[in-house]
Amino acid sequence: MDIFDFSDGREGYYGEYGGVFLPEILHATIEELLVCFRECKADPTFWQDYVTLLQNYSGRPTPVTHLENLSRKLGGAQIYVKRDDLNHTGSHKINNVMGQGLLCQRLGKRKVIAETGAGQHGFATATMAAKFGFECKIYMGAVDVARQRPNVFWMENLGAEVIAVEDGQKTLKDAVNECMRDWVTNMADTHYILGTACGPHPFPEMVSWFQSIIGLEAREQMLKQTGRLPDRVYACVGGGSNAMGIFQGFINDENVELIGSEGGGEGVGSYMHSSRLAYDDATVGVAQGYKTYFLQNEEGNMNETHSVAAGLDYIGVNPIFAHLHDQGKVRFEAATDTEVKEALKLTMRTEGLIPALESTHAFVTAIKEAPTMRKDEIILINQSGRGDKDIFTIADALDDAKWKSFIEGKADQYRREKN
Amino acid sequence: MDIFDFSDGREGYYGEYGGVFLPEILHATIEELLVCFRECKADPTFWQDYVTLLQNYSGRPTPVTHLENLSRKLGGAQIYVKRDDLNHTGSHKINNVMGQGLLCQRLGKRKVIAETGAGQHGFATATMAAKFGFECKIYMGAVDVARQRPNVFWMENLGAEVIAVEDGQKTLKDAVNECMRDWVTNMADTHYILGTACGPHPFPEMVSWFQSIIGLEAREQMLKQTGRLPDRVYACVGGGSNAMGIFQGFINDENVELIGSEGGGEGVGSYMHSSRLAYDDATVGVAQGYKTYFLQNEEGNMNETHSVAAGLDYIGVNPIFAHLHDQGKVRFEAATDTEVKEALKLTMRTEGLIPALESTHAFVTAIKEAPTMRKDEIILINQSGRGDKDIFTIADALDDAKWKSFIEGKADQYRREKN
Amino acid sequence: MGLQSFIAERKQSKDILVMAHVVCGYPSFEENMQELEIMAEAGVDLVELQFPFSEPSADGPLFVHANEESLKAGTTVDQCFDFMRQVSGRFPFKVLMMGYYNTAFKMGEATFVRRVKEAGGVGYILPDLPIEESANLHRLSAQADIEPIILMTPTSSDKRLAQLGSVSRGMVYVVARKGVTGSKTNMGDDVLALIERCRQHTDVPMGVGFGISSKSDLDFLRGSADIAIVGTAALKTWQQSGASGLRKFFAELMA
Amino acid sequence: MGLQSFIAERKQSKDILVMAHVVCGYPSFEENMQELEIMAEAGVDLVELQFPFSEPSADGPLFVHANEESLKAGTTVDQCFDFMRQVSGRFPFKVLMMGYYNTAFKMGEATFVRRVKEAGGVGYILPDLPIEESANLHRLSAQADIEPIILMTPTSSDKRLAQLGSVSRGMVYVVARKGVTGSKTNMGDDVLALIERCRQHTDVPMGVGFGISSKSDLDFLRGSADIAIVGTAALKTWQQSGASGLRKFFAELMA
Ligand SMILES: Cc1ncc(COP(=O)(O)O)c(C=O)c1O
Ligand SMILES: Cc1ncc(COP(=O)(O)O)c(C=O)c1O
Repeated sequence: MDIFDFSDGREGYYGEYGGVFLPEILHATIEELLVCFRECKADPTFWQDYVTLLQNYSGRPTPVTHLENLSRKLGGAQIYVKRDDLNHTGSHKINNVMGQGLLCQRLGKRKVIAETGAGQHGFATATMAAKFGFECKIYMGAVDVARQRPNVFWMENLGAEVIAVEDGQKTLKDAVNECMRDWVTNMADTHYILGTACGPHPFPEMVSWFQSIIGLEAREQMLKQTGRLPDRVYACVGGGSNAMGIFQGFINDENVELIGSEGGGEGVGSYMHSSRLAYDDATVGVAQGYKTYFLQNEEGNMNETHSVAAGLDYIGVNPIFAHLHDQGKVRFEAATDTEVKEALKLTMRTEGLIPALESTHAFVTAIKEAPTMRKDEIILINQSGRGDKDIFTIADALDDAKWKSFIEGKADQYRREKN
Repeated sequence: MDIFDFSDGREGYYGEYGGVFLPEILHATIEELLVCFRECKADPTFWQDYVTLLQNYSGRPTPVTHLENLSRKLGGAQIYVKRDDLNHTGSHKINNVMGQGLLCQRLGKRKVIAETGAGQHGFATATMAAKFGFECKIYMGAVDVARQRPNVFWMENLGAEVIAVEDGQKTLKDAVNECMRDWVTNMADTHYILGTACGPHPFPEMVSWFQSIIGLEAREQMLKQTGRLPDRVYACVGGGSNAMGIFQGFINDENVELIGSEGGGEGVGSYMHSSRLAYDDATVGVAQGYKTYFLQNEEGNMNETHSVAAGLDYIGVNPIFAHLHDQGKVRFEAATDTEVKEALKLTMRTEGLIPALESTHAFVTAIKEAPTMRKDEIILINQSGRGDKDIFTIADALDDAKWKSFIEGKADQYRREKN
Repeated sequence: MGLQSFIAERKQSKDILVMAHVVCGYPSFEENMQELEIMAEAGVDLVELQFPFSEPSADGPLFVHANEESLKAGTTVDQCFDFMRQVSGRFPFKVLMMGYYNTAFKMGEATFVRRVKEAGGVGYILPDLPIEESANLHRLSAQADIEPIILMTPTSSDKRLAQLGSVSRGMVYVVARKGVTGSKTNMGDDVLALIERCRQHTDVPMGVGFGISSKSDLDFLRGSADIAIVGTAALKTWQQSGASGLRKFFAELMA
Repeated sequence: MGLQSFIAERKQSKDILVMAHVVCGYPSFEENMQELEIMAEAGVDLVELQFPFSEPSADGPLFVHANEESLKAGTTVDQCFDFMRQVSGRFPFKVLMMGYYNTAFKMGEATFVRRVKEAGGVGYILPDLPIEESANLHRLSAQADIEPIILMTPTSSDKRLAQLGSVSRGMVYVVARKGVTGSKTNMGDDVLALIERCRQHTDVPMGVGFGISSKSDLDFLRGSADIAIVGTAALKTWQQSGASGLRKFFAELMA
């Protein structure tokens, strides 16, 4: 099955999801992007350049690590982890960003804009822009700017301008809107580096294509390290890019089950979550340029969402997943904030790994299911990012008293120095 | 030349430096370690296991990145960077630690202790201990515990006990002493994971051996990527492990100049620095188990040292370097705190790299020298670690106002939540 | 009477018509009604009633804020249609629904068309709905005799303008410049050239919008455009100087 | 008179000797002198004068603190030798230099030996100087007729003890347990066995130290060791209860 082999007149559609829902003024821009992307995809040297760039700059291929301790402790399936946390800038976001950087060069544009929620994508984009010599603006909800200062600090030091978006809920979705507003004004010299497999066609396909490097590597590595394919593959799902990335390695393998893990927040029925597919609260709608399942009310206005992982805290989901969910090709589960904290502690102590809070959602579901599987079965988890950049969030989540008094001491020091 | 091919009766000596100066009670322990290390070094499967472990767990080989922008900007030599910042836990420290973990398993010991200054080595050791299932105690000067809380937070969450050392200057050298005190008590079941190429024999040789993986990889990569060897190789020198690591790849290449960059702190003559070899302030002495150049007074008591990079802020230096310095095989320079801040900003903006403050010292010296070299000459810098874990130090060093008010806001939030 | 014939009729006595805009429920439906009274008095010919949406990505800051505040105050789609019905019954100008596609999509396209029609609307503007996605809605609209307003833009190629022109009905909305609603457009040769290009691809009347705020803008467009579309400038005036200000604004604009 | 004959002589009238310890300059040289007076009165036979060092990695917390405070107060090597000269001139006990090797290394081994000798010292204990590194120093010491005190430990193999024994002179220092100075050692069969093992490899007198703090410890060692070495316990007593306390401590210890 090639999910990107669109039927006539349905380009950009996955079942009933996807499409392009943009203001007319962007029509030419998105056409130009589509044409350029088609060229890139058809040109094997582009992919080769992309792989080489990631090898030399970001350390790809990232390894696959066997979690012997955790597997033993859980007493079921053998657990393997794909280590995209080892990428430069600390997450899989760099893959997509570097790919779009190359494409932006081909487009002949010198400015890039991007939305960011947790800051990971903004951090990656600012890094790419420094490397490619692009001017860079990052839109980020004001609430996120306030709580994700470390990433903002790095983005600014990498030379990006970070713009705090004061509209709406002042979080990721509002940053996306603001990006669109910039884009409809400056499309002539500006490329919009969308950070996940959402938005108007060709973004879902394009981001998935760049991220497919994860799955390509992982499939080969699993065959080499274990002699066979995994029985189940787990990934967290925010917009869906890291999950699409790893799943593409196995999507045509009948016996590999693919499981997406969404932000369960405070749990089913709480309405404080960001599960579009695992829970029943989302419905089909059209926003931010594409059609998919959104967490919205009956009139089509978006609901507030929540997850301890800022990178999962988003209203919509990758239209490809909406389709694969309908088809039963991917199973979706949710991990609650509480489960995530426990799984993070367990993973740190038993394996010395610190997955990002986002990635920990995949661990939660895998950890729940591993004990129900046979010891000769194999699980692969995608560790999309590292958690050490999330220290403020994790320390808060774990309610660490020593951390808090350290911060209070630092604040006192800064206040003293001012006087 | 094999620097580890000791002449009779001079085992552990590099010229007049090195040796074993330990309490008699550790004699058997250090003998046992030496025997075990000799076995490991002679056993090719040990090295193979070591390489495989680092591949699968830490993402080795780390790549070599060509800094085209910086090279163009400086207008001289082509600059390449060995990316040990991409290692799991964010620095080259993991190489040594994983190697000693394997060795500790062979020794049949289940407890490890380590000193740490900046926290990088402690973080790596705590990670290794979680992975190997060892009990782990990290000794850290109380001053460092207070200022390096993020690393302490992770060490604790990885299951290590972090002990704040209240003696002396309450920094790295005092943590080393405290480790020795633990070791003379618990050597029966405890291995001391020394973090750099210092201390009593066989530590300098052993740590250098594990770190030689950097240079082995780098040599091959440079040949592959540039078709020839670099003209100069730069590395920062704290204890000297990352520098020994990369230099070993080129030490027998006549035309490759090796340059170590020390912590120049507030500059020559300030006595607020940690340059043992580049400046004239250090003299030969014996402390912490070995003989080398120390920053000490005439009576042999150690001076206070300083560097913006906690990982370079140490009284002694690798005895091998003391010897290579005498022989003129390695040139030593110093980078001041001010130069380091400027080089860090430049590197972030032109290349999207955030070297650790330690590693930035190597960049400073390279950036000074590159413009004096021809465009067809080649420079290789070892980026021993990433700087994003140092956000508190870097934000302080760059005096970032927004960061400070973020911290103040966080502190206010914590205080409110308490009430 | 359909939109196009209404425009033709009005154009017999005026050389340029004016289309105005309110965001339903902002600052409140009462104030909306006062604004509309002033617009009617001034002789405004057409009005867009914007249904607030949570993700107004094609709007500028003032309208974004208006959308947000209106939703916060609890404005519903039902209330917007009710209001549309009252407005279309009461004033001589024609009313268009303006909003984002999700509002139509969620209730179903057929329901949407029926409700616009029932509320007395003569058409709708859905800026995030491209023509590729409009076939069904256009068909339903044709059946119900209401008009989907197509947007033509400065970035549209001739080929694209031809496509847009071929499905345009009622009127087209010429976007005078890149960007979102709200900032000033420099009325100059490019605007005239754009209108000229658009003219070659459609016969329906042509409204020009984005950044029109003064009599001189109107004078500039007179003779080339059929309708001047005034949005943000009116809302800004209302916020700054209320009813008397808005009365003066339209008096001067349409003098 | 050399160390070994001094010990032999004293042992004629006592079945166990006592070696005490002060850290030069801590709390001050004046207080050091008061302590030493009390020790002399009590009949202490040998005293180690510790030269403070900035990296006292073989010492426990109390001595670490003492080293540190002494250096902070400005104690120099010159002062320590001066003090040693005064002490060795004034008291009947014999004086040993105790410290870390760097102190000797920095002034040069020949100078070190000469200065110890000149100050009336009969030997030195450098716990971080293994015998492998001692050849030159031992040679110089033999020439000057002072003794390098060798340490034997519970982790030393028989082979190692033989090596240590073969170069031991004056006395050996048997470390009663693993660890640093300061904590209590349980006086039991292992200590006796250790002394026994050490005896097989040397003929020189044997001091036993690390954690000795009471008369019962002394009683325990009587008959197997020649010298009981008392360090931390005395300093702790001085800190807690001054001169009268220390007087009582030694009185009870040596009763
Ligand atoms: C580490 C990490 N994982 C996962 C995600 C979720 O995004 P996606 O579903 O597109 O992979 C994010 C988003 O910021 C992230 O930072
Ligand atoms: C990133 C990094 N580089 C360099 C050093 C200095 O150590 P060494 O000289 O042993 O490489 C440290 C020490 O903590 C470090 O963390």
